[in-house]
Amino acid sequence: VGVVMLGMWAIAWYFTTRAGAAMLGQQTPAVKADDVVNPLNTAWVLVAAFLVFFMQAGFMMLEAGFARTREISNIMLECIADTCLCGLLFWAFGFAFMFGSGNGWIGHQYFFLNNAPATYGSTGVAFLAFFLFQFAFADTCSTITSGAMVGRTAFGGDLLYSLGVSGLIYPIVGHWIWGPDGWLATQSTPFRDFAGSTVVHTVGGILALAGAIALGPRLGRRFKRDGGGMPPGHDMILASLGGVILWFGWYGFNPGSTLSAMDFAGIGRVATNTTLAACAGGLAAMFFVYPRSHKWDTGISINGFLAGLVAITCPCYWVSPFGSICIGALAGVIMVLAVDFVEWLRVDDPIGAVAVHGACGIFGTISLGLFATGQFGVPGPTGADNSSPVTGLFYGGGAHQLGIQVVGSAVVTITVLVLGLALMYAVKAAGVLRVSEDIEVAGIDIHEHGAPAYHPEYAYMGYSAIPSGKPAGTVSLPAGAASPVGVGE
Amino acid sequence: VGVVMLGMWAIAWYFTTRAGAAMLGQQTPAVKADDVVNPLNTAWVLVAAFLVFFMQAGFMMLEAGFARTREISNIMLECIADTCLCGLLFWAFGFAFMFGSGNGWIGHQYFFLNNAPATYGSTGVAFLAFFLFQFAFADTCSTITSGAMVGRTAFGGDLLYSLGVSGLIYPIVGHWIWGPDGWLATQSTPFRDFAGSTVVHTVGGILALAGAIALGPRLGRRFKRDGGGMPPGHDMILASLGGVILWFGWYGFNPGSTLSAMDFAGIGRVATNTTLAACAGGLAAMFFVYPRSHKWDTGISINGFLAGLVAITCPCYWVSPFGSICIGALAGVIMVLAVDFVEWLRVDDPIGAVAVHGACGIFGTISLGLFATGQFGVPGPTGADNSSPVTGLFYGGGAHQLGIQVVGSAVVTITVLVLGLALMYAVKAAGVLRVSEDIEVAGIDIHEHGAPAYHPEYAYMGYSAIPSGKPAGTVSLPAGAASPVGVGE
Amino acid sequence: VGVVMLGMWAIAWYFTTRAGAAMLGQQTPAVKADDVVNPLNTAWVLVAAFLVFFMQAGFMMLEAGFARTREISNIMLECIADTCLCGLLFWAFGFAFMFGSGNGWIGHQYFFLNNAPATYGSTGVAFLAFFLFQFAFADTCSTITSGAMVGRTAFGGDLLYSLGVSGLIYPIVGHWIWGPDGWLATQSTPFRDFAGSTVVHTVGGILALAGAIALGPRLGRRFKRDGGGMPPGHDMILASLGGVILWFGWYGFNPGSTLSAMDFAGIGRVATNTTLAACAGGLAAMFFVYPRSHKWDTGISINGFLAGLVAITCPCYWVSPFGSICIGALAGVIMVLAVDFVEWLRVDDPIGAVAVHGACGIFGTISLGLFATGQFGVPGPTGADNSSPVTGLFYGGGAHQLGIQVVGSAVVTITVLVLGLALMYAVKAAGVLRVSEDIEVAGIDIHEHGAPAYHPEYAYMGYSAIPSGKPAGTVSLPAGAASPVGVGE
Amino acid sequence: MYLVTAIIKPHRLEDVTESLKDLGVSGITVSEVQGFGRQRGHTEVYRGSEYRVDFLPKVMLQVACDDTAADKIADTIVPAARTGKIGDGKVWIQELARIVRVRTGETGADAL
Amino acid sequence: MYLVTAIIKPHRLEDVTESLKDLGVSGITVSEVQGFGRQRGHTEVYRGSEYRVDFLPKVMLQVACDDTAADKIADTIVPAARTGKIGDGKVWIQELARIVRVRTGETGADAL
Amino acid sequence: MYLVTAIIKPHRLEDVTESLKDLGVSGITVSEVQGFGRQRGHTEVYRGSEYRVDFLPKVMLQVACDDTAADKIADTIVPAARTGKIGDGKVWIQELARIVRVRTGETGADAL
Ligand SMILES: Nc1ncnc2c1ncn2[C@@H]1O[C@H](COP(=O)(O)OP(=O)(O)O)[C@@H](O)[C@H]1O
Ligand SMILES: Nc1ncnc2c1ncn2[C@@H]1O[C@H](COP(=O)(O)OP(=O)(O)O)[C@@H](O)[C@H]1O
Ligand SMILES: Nc1ncnc2c1ncn2[C@@H]1O[C@H](COP(=O)(O)OP(=O)(O)O)[C@@H](O)[C@H]1O
Repeated sequence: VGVVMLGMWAIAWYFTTRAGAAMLGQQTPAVKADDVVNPLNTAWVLVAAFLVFFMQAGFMMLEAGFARTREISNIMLECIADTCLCGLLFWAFGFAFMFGSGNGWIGHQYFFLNNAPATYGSTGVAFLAFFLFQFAFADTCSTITSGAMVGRTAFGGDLLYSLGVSGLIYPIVGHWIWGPDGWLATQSTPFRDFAGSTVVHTVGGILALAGAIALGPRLGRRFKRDGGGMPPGHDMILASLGGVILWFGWYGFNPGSTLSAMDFAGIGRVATNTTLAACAGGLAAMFFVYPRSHKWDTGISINGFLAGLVAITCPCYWVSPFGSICIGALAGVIMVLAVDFVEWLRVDDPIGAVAVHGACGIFGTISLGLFATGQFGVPGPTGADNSSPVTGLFYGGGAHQLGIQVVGSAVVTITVLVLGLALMYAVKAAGVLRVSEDIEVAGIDIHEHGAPAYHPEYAYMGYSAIPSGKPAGTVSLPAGAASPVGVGE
Repeated sequence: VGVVMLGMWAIAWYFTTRAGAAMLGQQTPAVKADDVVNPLNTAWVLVAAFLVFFMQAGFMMLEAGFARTREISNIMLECIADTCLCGLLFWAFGFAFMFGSGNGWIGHQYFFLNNAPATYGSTGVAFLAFFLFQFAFADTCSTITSGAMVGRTAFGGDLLYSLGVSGLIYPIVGHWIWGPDGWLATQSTPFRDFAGSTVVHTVGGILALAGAIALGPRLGRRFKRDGGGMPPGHDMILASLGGVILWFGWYGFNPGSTLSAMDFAGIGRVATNTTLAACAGGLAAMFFVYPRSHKWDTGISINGFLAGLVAITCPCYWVSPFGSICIGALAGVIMVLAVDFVEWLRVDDPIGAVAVHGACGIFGTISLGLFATGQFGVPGPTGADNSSPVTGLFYGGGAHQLGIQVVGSAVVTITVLVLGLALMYAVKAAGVLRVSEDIEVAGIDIHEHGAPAYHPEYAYMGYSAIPSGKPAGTVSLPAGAASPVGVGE
Repeated sequence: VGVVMLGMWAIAWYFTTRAGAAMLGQQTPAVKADDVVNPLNTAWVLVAAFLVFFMQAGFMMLEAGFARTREISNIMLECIADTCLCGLLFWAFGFAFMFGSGNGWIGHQYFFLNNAPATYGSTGVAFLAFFLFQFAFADTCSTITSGAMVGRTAFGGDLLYSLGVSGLIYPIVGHWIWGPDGWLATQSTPFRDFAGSTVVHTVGGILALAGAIALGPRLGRRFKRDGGGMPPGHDMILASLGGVILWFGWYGFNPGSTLSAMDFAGIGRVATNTTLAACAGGLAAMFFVYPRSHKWDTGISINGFLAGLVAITCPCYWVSPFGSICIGALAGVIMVLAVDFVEWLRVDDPIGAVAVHGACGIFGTISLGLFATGQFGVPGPTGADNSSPVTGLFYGGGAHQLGIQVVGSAVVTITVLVLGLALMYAVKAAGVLRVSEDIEVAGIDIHEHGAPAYHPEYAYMGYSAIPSGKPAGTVSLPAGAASPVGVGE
Repeated sequence: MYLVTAIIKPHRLEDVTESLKDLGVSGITVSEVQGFGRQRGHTEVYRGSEYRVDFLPKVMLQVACDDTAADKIADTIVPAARTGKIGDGKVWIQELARIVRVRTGETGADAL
Repeated sequence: MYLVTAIIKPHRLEDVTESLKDLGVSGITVSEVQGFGRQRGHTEVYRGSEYRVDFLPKVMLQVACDDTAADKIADTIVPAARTGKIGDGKVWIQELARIVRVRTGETGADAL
Repeated sequence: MYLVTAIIKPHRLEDVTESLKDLGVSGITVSEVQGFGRQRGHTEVYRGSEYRVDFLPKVMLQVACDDTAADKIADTIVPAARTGKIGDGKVWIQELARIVRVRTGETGADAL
């Protein structure tokens, strides 16, 4: 017995060394590892929310760059006012409709954020951090909508339809998919939309289509069929800046949608998939249009990587890097074809919102049913739960997931188109949707906002054009060689 | 034997505690949860610091957009040089004055960051991470100051007064409130300024006022009373971009000020409050000015959401989302009235720094005394400490907090105005504060910086204005309808 | 008794397992502190990767601002297409060459990211998060290269040489230094490059030099020696925005390179050192050129802080804040001298890539051998390992580190210059490197991309120049005083 | 030889050039100008305060032509540019002493 | 009918237009031009290197008027535009063969 | 007095001004214009669709001179501006009734 005891004391002594030391001598109240999980996940979601919010700057620059000089101050204020409005609406009832529990069709909990628990659902993310993240998503959707309505929408009309978009259509349709008890989310094989190809982009893009249809084209806009074309955007630098800011913001959009940094393999995978899809989309669009005009088209390449980003948004968690490249590349081509189709429909979409967000949102949603690898399930607060992985057609998962993706996407697309047209025509009926022709000729900025966006002081600019417009001439060129030809002159 | 068994039970029980669990079956040296707290908080503070730093880009774009073409290269370099200068000053003594312990009025520790401990105070945040975060704040303040002095300040004068602002006034006044032993921080009911409505914005805005007074208006600037008005900013796209970048950066400014991600409810709440105040401020300003001109004013709406952000900066930790909306909305209106007042004073503030940062900084500071809900105390490295919550008048907390907020704000405002005027007039006396009239007519960019900011090559631009300036005419319009009226022509 | 003991042992054993700990007082499956380390570090690396990616926007704006109107749409698409291409190349083999193990010269593991483990090496960072971070670095390098080739490189040629840069030269040379078994990394005194002064900046800057040499100057570009000079950049606002975005992105570049937030002292130190070097670099360059023209030069100041950032990139982990200031200041001066030298060489580098990234990359690499304080070793997943600290000449470390830094930098510089010239002349031989003179005169944007970057609608701009171009005149000035002199008129 | 100069509203340019092409005019030179006239300027709003804009954007066309064509060109421009609203602009005709085509050195009517 | 053309310094435009309004001039057309003359250009600095700028921004005014008014208009512009410093610019007068008001088709003096 | 007006290709401006300086011309006024002529415009591409651009950037020079110099100036501009390719532009000469130097009030040849 003594021996035994000695032995045990020895063991006890052994264990008390490191371990004992470990748990002793801590000044601050000891923290359990579990106490760190929610803060880490909340910090992750907040950083993601900030990035998603920053996408507003991206949309503003992209839309301004793709628009004409006369209509850009309007774009600035529309995006700002929609953001502000969206915040208040989402606080009041948008969030309640979307993320409160209720029935399969709509939530009715947390109006005005009342009775909010410390953390949302089982995410372990601070409730208000989750709210902010979702507000940023809602805001994105309403901005996409305004994208196709640039240049002729009365500002009052914009405020009015935004009420319907951010306050009703987006949160209610969103509830179906992301709500705790949404009917699409609770199917036996649930409809899956990881970060919102459907919830945000299809909805936004289809509402944009509805708006553009209800509005009609900008004054003087003639379509390809009629020997016209899209009037050139006034600033490709702004457009490019906007595009890259959007790409940057997408790193909040997709990786943040795990709502968990503890699923660290997941956030890494999502971030890389997002990137590769964008890369493939940009190149695909660029090379796909090259043969048409034998020009390297900057604008279409921007919309190309955006198309890739939109498409990967739904499947980003469940597909492989290779799958992401395929999805992105296809999206880049689909976007171009969708642009042609919208043009053929004689719908004036100045920034390509319908093609980029609508068409590629639908494609991305469906692509999950094809490319899901069957390795990954769902992220959770303490890590991934891959017990019930998602498998697509190409990975031997059969058509179950594909089926529900197609159905879900179709249902949402049709519903939103109907609701959107109803909303837009209602605003039109109220006579506040579109400005008068006189105002459009005068420039919507001057009339709605009191001044043009630009007030350059020409007398205080440098006229570098003229000296440096000249070839080196005598100095470094044979005299004859100095003579240029063709386009630039 | 029973004793022995008891002992063994004790041992068994002992090892089932987390220390025991911790030490088993881990390859890498075991990590204690406490070891993760400081890294998590430090990472949080650094990300926040990066965002606050990025606000420089926001200020630069906002100020450039609101300024005239002739004076914007000057704005760019002033912001860049002030940032660089501020970094070196804060390293040398600014941080020491502000965050070193000393007496209630000034700190004198950590000069040149000497004898810096591993972490700052009890925050558990790496010392140099905390330094960077505070540098970014100091930089913000000095940039705000230059905002009202745009267009006529000699660059040498700017460097000179910046020495005083970043090196002395900001850190010393800041010490009173944020220093370990600042006299305002150590009142029985401490003066509270969570993220700097007073420390950064009131100080910056009031210094801007002092600068604008000492300088006088830009050449040719006539005021409302004299039948003039603010000359239009030259680029509302830049201004809008700047505004949104600032909003984005504010997500570092406010949530980062918890210095702790472990207080995960806190960072979520702060981020959401910040957002809702901005939303309310933007809408309030937009609707408040609408009746004046029946225009939707882009510029004032930008300053509106900035006003909301400035105001919520102090109370963001202690108020409710609803309170934040009230504070933001009031700030939006106060900003507009303050702009009118500054105009009435015949003070030329090209970007509205005095109204946005000065007036709304004061209001925000006071609003804490009204809207604090009495639920929240202070954040701490391992979580919130709500043992002594802050309660405002409207939540039954009586006037204690309100009183100290009013006193603190008033003391700081008056002190800074006096110091600021002394500093600016001193620089003026040295004859380097303002450029000559000839230089102003020539354009400050050309004279101080050697070239205008813009050198467009007109010969290489597309003249889309002309074709697309035309209404659809014959194609889609009755001939008569094509004739426009009024403003635009 | 024995039975009893056995039973107790069983119990003791049972409870010491994870399961035991789990079932004691924890709702969610218990998390061990170690389980939080990889998520925290992965989240840190991802946020850093996002910031590094965002540097693309910085480069695009900086290059566009420093370029002429005729060649900026080209810059936009080059940066976008290079990014997309780089992503696919790095996925296919770039990452394999650089970070796969193989031999000292090249890696051959992880082609197409096959057989990737959960985390990369011993970093504990999710493999795909590490991939994304490294992709962003590779992308930076290829963008730097294109910087000196602005305005005359055919787009097809750009795609071609980018294949060689992103696909071969960068990853292979990078493998020597950052590869698991790179020959420079495995010296007895290892060559150290914390965040890539050599790997990214020297390589990028030297490739830029090779490209600019192979291309020759832009048409009409005359050099200082020939009585000419750099044609002015067309927009200093864009350039400044780009510069500040780059500074912001550098906070991912350097602090992220710890690959560990657990080394929280390290990330704080790196972030502060990075900042102080930038501050010193900006001021040093500004004051160093002032005497030349008595102008405060905005463009050179931007390149000044960028020079400081490039130089500190290598030593940022091992030097003190004071050392960082010295390094930054020296870099600011070296950059200016390097610009003069490049100009003297009659090499046309429109954005100063060779001086900023090439020269300062080399200097920064060497500076480690001088300024390393001997306190810091290497970061690790659970914290810093300072067991074998790095010491420079000025801190009594003798010339060991200095020697290897000089050797490593020289070897890389020469190799890359040779490979770069070979690559660029190969593309030139293929006849696709440079556009024809006619195209340059016409404007590369119009010819390669089908349209100019800008399509302003002059008829819809405000002409504020004219009213506000006038001095206050009668109102606030003596009549005579209104007459300006000199430059502006 | 004559030079016909027209100041018109920007959005009328396309119609005017079309009708000049139909008339067989071989070339036109256009520039952006700002006009002040009976059509007073307007008030713009910026950050809550108003300011007057006296000058409105107009487009100036210049067409060189031979003696016979001048009036025809003017009479073509006027209806094409007309909106009937104030601010439609002016057309005036000046005599040219000489005209040369840079490319060929041709002068007079051949230069057109 | 005459056309008075003036090249002036940009910041003098406001005074010049004011005094023309006082004179009762009914309309003015203004454009942004760049001038080279006795007033040499200046040197600008960009990223440490200098470059010459030959052309300086000027404003060109054009005023059509009837025969009697031309000299009066010129004599009004000259003092209003004068700063006394080199580079003040020029005023010249050309004869017009014909002038039409687009809106009404009125010609001659009525067109003004 | 005469006014020589030239419409040229932008990148020829530097050569033209150089040769005018050599000729001893004391001043030039330049403006940015857009030209339409025998040299048809071109097609641009934007986001996959094409659109026509009728007008091409040109530069307009105006040189006031005394009676004797006009032809010499025109004959100097023409070769300097010539590339031989279509679109080189035009030079025309108008008579001036009067010219004044704003700074001094000098008129006629002294004003130049
Ligand atoms: N006397 C003038 N000289 C030169 N340009 C004039 C003159 N009068 C009018 N214009 C130009 O014609 C434009 C229209 O003239 P305005 O008087 O406003 O309308 P309308 O010609 O219909 O009476 C003005 O904006 C100006 O550019
Ligand atoms: N001969 C000329 N022809 C056309 N424009 C001229 C001529 N001389 C001068 N100018 C214009 O007048 C402006 C001022 O002329 P300048 O000789 O510099 O000063 P000043 O008229 O005071 O002698 C020039 O910038 C140019 O625009
Ligand atoms: N009849 C005209 N009136 C005014 N400007 C003209 C006329 N014809 C040509 N131009 C100007 O001259 C430029 C060149 O003329 P164009 O006919 O294209 O080439 P070229 O002069 O070599 O025949 C045109 O772009 C236009 O600006």
